[in-house]
Amino acid sequence: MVEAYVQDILHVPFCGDVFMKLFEHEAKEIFRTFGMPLPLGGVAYTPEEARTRAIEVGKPVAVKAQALTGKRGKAGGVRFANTPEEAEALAKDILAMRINDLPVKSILVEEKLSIQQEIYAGITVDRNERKYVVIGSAAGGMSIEELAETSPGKIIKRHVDPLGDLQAYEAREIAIDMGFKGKQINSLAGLFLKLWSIVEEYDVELTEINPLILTTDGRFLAADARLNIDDNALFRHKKLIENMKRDTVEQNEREKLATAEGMAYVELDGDIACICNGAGLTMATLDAVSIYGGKASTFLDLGGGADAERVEKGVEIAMKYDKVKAILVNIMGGITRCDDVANGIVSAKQDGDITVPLVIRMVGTNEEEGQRILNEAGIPFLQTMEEAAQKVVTLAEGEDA
Amino acid sequence: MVEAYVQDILHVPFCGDVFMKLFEHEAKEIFRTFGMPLPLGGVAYTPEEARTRAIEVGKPVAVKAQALTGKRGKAGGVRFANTPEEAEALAKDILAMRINDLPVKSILVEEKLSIQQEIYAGITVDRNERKYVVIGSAAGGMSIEELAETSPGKIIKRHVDPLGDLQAYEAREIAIDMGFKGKQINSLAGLFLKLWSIVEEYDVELTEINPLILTTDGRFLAADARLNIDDNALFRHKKLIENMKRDTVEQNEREKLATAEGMAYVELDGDIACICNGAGLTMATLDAVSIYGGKASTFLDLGGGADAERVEKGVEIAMKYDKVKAILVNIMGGITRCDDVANGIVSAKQDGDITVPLVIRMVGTNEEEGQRILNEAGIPFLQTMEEAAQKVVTLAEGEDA
Amino acid sequence: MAVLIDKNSRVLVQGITGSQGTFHTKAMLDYGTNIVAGMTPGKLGEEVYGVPVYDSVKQAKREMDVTASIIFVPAPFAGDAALEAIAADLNPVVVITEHVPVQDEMRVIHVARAKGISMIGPNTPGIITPGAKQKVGIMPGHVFADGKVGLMSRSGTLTYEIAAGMTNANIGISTAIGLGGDPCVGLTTIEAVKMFSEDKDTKAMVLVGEIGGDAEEKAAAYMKDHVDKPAVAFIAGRTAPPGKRMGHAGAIISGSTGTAAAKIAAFKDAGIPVGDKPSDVARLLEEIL
Amino acid sequence: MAVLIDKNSRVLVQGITGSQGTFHTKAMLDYGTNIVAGMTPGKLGEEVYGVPVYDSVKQAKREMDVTASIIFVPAPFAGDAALEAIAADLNPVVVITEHVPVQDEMRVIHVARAKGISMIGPNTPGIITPGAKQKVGIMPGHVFADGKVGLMSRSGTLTYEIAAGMTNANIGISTAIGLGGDPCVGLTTIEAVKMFSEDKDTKAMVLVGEIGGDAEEKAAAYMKDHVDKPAVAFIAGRTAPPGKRMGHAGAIISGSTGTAAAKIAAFKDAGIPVGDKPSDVARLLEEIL
Repeated sequence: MVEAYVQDILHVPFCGDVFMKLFEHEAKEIFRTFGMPLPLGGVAYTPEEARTRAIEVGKPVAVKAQALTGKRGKAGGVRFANTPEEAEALAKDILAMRINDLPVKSILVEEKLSIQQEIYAGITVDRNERKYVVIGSAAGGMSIEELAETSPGKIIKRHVDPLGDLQAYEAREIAIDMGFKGKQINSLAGLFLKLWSIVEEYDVELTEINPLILTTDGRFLAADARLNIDDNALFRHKKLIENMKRDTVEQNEREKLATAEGMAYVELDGDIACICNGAGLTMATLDAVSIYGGKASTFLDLGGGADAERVEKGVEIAMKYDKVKAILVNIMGGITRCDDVANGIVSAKQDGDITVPLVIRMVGTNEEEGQRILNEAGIPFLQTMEEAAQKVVTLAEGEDA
Repeated sequence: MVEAYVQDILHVPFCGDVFMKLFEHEAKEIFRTFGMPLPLGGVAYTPEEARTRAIEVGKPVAVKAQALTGKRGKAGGVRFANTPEEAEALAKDILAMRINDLPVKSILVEEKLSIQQEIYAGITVDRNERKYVVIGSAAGGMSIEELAETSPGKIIKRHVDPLGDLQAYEAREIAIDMGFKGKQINSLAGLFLKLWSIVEEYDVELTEINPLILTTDGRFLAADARLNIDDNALFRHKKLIENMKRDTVEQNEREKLATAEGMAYVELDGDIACICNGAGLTMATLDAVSIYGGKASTFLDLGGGADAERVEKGVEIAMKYDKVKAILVNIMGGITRCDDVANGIVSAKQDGDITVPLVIRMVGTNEEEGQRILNEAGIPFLQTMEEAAQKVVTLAEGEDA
Repeated sequence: MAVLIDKNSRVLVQGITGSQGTFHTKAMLDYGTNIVAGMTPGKLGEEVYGVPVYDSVKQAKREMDVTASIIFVPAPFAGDAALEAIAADLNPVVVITEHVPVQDEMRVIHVARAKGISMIGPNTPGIITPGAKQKVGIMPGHVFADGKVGLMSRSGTLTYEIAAGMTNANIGISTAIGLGGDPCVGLTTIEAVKMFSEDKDTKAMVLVGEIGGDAEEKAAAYMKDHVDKPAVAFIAGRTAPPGKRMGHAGAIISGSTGTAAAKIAAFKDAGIPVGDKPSDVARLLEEIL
Repeated sequence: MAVLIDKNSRVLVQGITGSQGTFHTKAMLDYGTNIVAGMTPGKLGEEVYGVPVYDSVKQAKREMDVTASIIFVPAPFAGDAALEAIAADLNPVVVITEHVPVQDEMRVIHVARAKGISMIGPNTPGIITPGAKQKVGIMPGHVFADGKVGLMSRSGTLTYEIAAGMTNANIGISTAIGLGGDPCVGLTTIEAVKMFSEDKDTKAMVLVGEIGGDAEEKAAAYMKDHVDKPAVAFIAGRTAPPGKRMGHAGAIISGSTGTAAAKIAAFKDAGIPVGDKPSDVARLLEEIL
């Protein structure tokens, strides 16, 4: 993923794990409203539309799968057509693809560019400095990742005053430091300033143009466009979301259920579902499972206010993932009543909702009563997370046998 | 003028003499795009349109002359109609009016409001602090001028961080300091924040809502709207100007000519036209004329690069004002050639363009040659501005005789 | 006398009339916190558990001489609430609210820094000083015992877990600071370390970190050269897969810094033992104390 | 050794390749100004009257160690040019450009203040120190003679008028500062007064003001209490009608301050004589010197 490149570049991770990712064509629609120079072209949802787009462009085109991953090039999702007929045929192939296990629902048909140079331009949040950082390199394209390792000096970084704006002179200095001269300094600076305006306006966490093409006739054109928006700021961008007419993130059924409940849900390769409250505690629980030789299938952070109902909901969602062979519930509660939770779990088990072994560890009111209820129902209730982790690993192994 | 009120409030003059003033209905169109609460209604250019607007409003209306002056109320430019027919009749009357010597070309037809309280809200540039200042008072409307004198403490002022923004909490503090309570604090703060967004977006020098009406049913509505935009920033607002389809300022023929030449031109009550380069020098020249008993008809600052051609142009424009009985040209030049200017003036005089006495005082290259040429043509060329002022006063008096 | 919060703190609750604000005001009062005022615009004159409510921070400061603030205002308005507290020179300013937009966070963080104010969070459980019976936060107070160990953490419930383990082992806490789970937070680990190293009532420190960012690496490097007090660390996320969302923002792993391995190595390089499991923390503390 | 500009100044011309920039570079070089670099983005490698041109202020500073800047950049870009000079710690920064948007002016003014940099203008004729043969501006150099009087003015040509009158009366100038004709300018009258009052080569001061603003009133009040050096003032606009546009922004009259009468009264209250006509300035100086 291109994100990974930037992270390598910065040698820092991103500020913010949660962002709404826009498709290239959606990002470019926003770019367009800010006057960003773009290749001719447009989005298509069917091969026929792709043909129409190619006719409109009137020259050889690139046909590009719209996918929220940086690997589409390697996956064969970007191809070139000399005629509208070819474009239609390619579109048919590409629309039948799955990239990273997600179907390709749309394609972007754009003029094929005559390339003099591939450049990298991006802005993201530097969580360590707690500032936006503008990143540019005269050597963009697929080689940026390599460049970050071999010649980090060729990657120009500049932080933006967190109480101010990216200034025009700063944008020019970036262009100069990237090695540009003459009129290209102002052109490229203008492009960075537009990118900054987009970042400010749309609460952007990461935007990238990679590659930014310098054409053989000396124009800068954004050949690709990546735009991730801070999920926490979506309330400021209701119009954008309405206009998109799609979910803000691409999710499977289980992820959707968890999101709807305000829970964080990640599927992993193992077989033990860890259901906890708090991301740190959940990670520590995964780590503990690993120490005792197990492997997690599920990271499920119930979030704030974990009560009986929420624990049950979490177990229900976790059960829908077919890799799950055992469940570990680890709740660090305060006022949560353990007997309530125990009763809920027992009733779910009796209804047949829980078909794999389940271990509970919980801190809260009425711990002893909760323990009694669960033990009676044959569900282990343990007092430390180490014991619980050890137990669940054993139970999962039992399921394998 | 309402401006004068604000100036009195601040006890400081404005930052910036030059601004494009918007008509109330134009200002309200901008207000609307920022979600500012406005009375129902719309602009009309004919009595028939006024009737249509009144029907659309569907209740008693105010019919308001659109004029770039605060005196329209006293001039009878704001009246009330109970029926569309009445509105049409009033519109006919008002569209026939002249206010401050300018024709009324349009009217705003708006619902008549049920008033609980009249409030003042505005933002302008405080030139002394070199910051924007937000101004509010719970006692708005026509009495604000009086209030500024009698109870300046009732007028709340708050400067905006020149490197930042008006913050929501600051807007709330203004509302609280103005004496509002409960939900009105947030409503009014929201209104100030919108006003601030408009100021930032449109390079506003002065915006006022006076009165801002608190209706009997508890809503805040901008009953009036004033918006003056920094002329120097109009290059950032080309779209706005295009959409307006009118000149950016209302000017008479002579003012237009001067503006087209980049000269500053103000007509006064006296009979001596003072044509100089630089506002300070022009003002000092007016003052000198006054010291010797004369009175200026014209302030004409030629601006930068005063050469022979520019001086001639200035004289031509000045001659078009029928109050002018004598002209004083006072140029503090550097490289300007006095003989060139002299030749230009003499030729203009011979062509009959100059029909009143003219005195020239100029500092520059070839002063003696210029003096010779003018003296030969019977035009006094003097070496100090005091002599020149004295001379022009005598000549203007001679014209009176 | 611990750090950030003590018996002289006069605490303001911003957003006191909201459900979270009201609930935790009660809990804080019950614990013993010196809450003297609340604030919600438009609610002047109301009371919440006897605490008078004001329209603005300025009013609350004028009337009740508040010195510190805890913020329960909803995310869209939390940044503004923090700016209001900072403008009134309250210190610390504890932002409990989660899901604050990162642009707002960055602005507020740097405004606070410019004024030398400690902003804690956003997305923090808050601060607790058990010895002074002062809790400016939402943590269950009973799991924190009074003592001489300074605890700082980017995590919420994991902190309670570790604190409970310490309490069971009869190891008490001078002050516990929740630094906040968001990638961009005000008070950083290194700043918390500095505070504890200067606090004469703190004899040792516990650092609870998680993957993402370089806060732990920076703190470890600083401690290696500048801090004599013994310390123990714990890092969550050793088994988190790279680049996966792990519930909140601190939990992305990427690059060569930010990994659990990098953080653990940094601590070990500074001579700071790192626990494998939360329960190891109390055990390691027993060894070094 | 005068103020702001002296023989050690190494001057950068921003916008040197524009017509104004080129023209006045020649005029400044002819006068003797130590112009060592020019700057126009994209023009690196060019020369203007032998002065090397750079793409950025940073480059010019690195290569030619510039210390001060004069800006001829068109109004839409002048604010940015000033920010660039300020970021590079050039001091003073003289903004000749007129018609700079007031929002840009306000921002730049406060950025410069925060860094303690003297920004002169916008809309100023610049600064001239005749004794050092240094002119960082567009004024006709020959009307300013070397001497001991500090001259500060919000006006352009009116300053030349008064300077010429002084020269004719054999009264020379230490430094003349055009403060700029816009309502919002960087260096204010009171700041210029402070500089001159601390300058040992300045024995007396001339303040040329005009209607609008309270810069003169503030300066007069300061001088009454803090300045011993003799001074003379002149105010343009006694006969300007209230509220009328008078050519540039400083010239609006309104309120009770800002009038010529108020300014004259303030000076008289401070014991500073005020001339009725520009020529009175030299006469009054003769009386007090």
